[in-house]
Amino acid sequence: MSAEILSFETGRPAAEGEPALVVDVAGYEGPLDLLLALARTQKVDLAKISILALADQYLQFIEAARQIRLELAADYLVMAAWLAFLKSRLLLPEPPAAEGPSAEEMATALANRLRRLEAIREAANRLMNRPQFQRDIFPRGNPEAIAEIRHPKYTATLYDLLTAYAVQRQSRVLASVHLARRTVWSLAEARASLERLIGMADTEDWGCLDEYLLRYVPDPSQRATVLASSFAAALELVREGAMELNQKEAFAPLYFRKRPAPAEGPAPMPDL
Amino acid sequence: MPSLAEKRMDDAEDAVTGPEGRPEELRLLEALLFASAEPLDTATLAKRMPDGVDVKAALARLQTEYASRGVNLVRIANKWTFRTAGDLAWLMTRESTETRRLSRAAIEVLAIIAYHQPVTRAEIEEIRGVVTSKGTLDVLLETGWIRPRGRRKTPGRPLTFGTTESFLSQFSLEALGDLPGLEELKGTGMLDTRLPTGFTVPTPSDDPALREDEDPLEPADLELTLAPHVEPEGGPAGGDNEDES
Amino acid sequence: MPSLAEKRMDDAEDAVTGPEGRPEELRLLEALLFASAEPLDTATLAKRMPDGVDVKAALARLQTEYASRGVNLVRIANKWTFRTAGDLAWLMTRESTETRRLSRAAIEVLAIIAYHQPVTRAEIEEIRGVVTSKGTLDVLLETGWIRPRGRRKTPGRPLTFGTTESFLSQFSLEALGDLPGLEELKGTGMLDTRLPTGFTVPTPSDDPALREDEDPLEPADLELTLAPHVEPEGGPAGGDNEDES
Repeated sequence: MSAEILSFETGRPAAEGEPALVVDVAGYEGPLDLLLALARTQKVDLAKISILALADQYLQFIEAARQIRLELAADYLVMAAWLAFLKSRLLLPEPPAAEGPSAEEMATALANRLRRLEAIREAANRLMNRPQFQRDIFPRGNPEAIAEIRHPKYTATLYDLLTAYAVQRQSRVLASVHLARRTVWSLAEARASLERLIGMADTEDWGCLDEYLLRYVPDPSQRATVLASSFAAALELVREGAMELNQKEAFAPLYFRKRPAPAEGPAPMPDL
Repeated sequence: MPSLAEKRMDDAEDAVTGPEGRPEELRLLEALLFASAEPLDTATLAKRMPDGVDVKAALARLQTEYASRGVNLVRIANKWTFRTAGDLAWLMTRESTETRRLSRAAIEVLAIIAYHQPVTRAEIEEIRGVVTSKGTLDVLLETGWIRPRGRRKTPGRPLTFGTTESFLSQFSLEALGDLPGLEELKGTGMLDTRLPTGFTVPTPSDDPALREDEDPLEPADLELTLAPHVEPEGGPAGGDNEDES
Repeated sequence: MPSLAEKRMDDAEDAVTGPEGRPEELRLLEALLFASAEPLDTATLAKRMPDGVDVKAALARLQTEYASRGVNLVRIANKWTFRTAGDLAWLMTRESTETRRLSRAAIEVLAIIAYHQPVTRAEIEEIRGVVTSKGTLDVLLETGWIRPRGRRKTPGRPLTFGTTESFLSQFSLEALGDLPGLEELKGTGMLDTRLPTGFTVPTPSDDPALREDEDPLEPADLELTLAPHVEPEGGPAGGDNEDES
């Protein structure tokens, strides 16, 4: 036992007693890494390594760490427990027809895991030693821009086209209708004019509505609105009994007069 | 693994050094000039070279070596850099198509041309109530959907415009007569049903035969359809007051 | 004005064409590859070449021509690019920008992913005998050298990792088969995760096609490649006990 400890601690002054350097666990990337580091001290091919010796070294390392109350990650303790189990299996005679892998197989599996980790580390090393892009080898420092010649391809849908056409055409037409509306004769205006007309006509003679109205319509385009409003106002005045309207036939000129007193008979129509 | 050509070159050249029969400084210069983001002057290059290298002579040789290649070593303002050979500039372009939507003004002018063809620019403006910008007609000519088709027999002999076959295919129309008329436009709600009775929509026709009031185009006019940037016709008013901002 | 050496080379080579005794397509390829900031694949190059040019043969010849120069033509993941020669790293130190220094753990994980891909986090941990910290995978994802490529069809459906094209580019590997020591590792059975009883010797592959035991990534997984900070998979033990201090 003590001989093994000494061989494990080679290079360190044995007089110190405290295996401080050995338990520098922070430098290891987990229990496998620690095992690999310990195995290297055996200076033999991993295939020929003594797993029993390795297990002993590991357990001593853990024990030393515990003596100086170093907190160890659970991984390390799990590995220690497993190695202690493996060690006891390796030392005891193999029970006949045991279930599961034999102790030898378990030892080989561990050796293989160590070999595999060592192999991938070696590969990682070689990978990182390859000439690396932008560190060792470089691309063109001043690449030349490839000029782009753009060919526009225009899109438009039939809907866009038709909407554009319709909107343009009717916006102008509807806009002019809107302008005319501003000069429209309101019903109130028409009624006021008609009442004045009736008041002015002190006789009960028939007058031609169209002729009178023309005086109020300086712009021929307003004729329709004046006529329509006046007609509506006239109908209202007839209903109220203020005036009478007469028309020979459809679209013929309209005649009006102040409604005579009820005693008198209807005046004769003017001869047309 | 040098090529056969290089091997023969090696045999022919006895004076050169280096494993491949080429002075090592040429490799160094190649690498430095290639990787540098900027042209390098002789002094800067010399500082990076091993002692005793005649940098100027090496650069001259490198320039000669690359003279016939697709990439040349050129000196610009006393600095050296690799550049694509001048005669290969065409190779450095990439053609791409990009889809663009027509502007509203262009669509509007196109619609007027489609329905009212043959139509002059002045007539388009009369219908739209706005001056048509030169750019709008340019874009439409570029689309290939309109073409100048003749000249109106009126003072100034303005160009008349009409639509093309590619206009039909763009809008999936079998014939121009398939464009909806007044009643159909009203039916789809695009036209207001309260429009005054005098309102008409023409029956469009793209018959290539010239109308009675049209003269054929002159030889110079035909170039318009090839050259997209064109002043098709002097507008009735100055072109300053345009319909696009 | 070709150099003496080139003139002699011209004389020696009778079969070649072009004014300088060198096929024109070599000039075109040179120009394109020198100018491009990114490696170009054969199809892209072929599109820019005149019809009837054997692009592959021309590239092979160009590669040979440049093999001994300070700038080499290299193929990475089937794309071609010019790069400075690897042996001139000493000369180029000044161009070198800040290089990423990976931790020992990250280098180890990267190597395991490269040689064992597609590989899950649990399998990486099985090989290393230690829990992989989230930070380690984050750093590697951030380099863009690894990517989650699918999900293993096992309980928990863990993510599988593989390397990317930029991994190949970083380490100047034409393909994954050029990984250093790959043949030895395969020969000794070191790439078999089911040691020691397995008989098959797997070959790492970055073929984006999923293996039989891989499922495609889900939409949410794809964000991983954009967002480097990721928890790819719950480790077999609690993730608190990490391998980096």
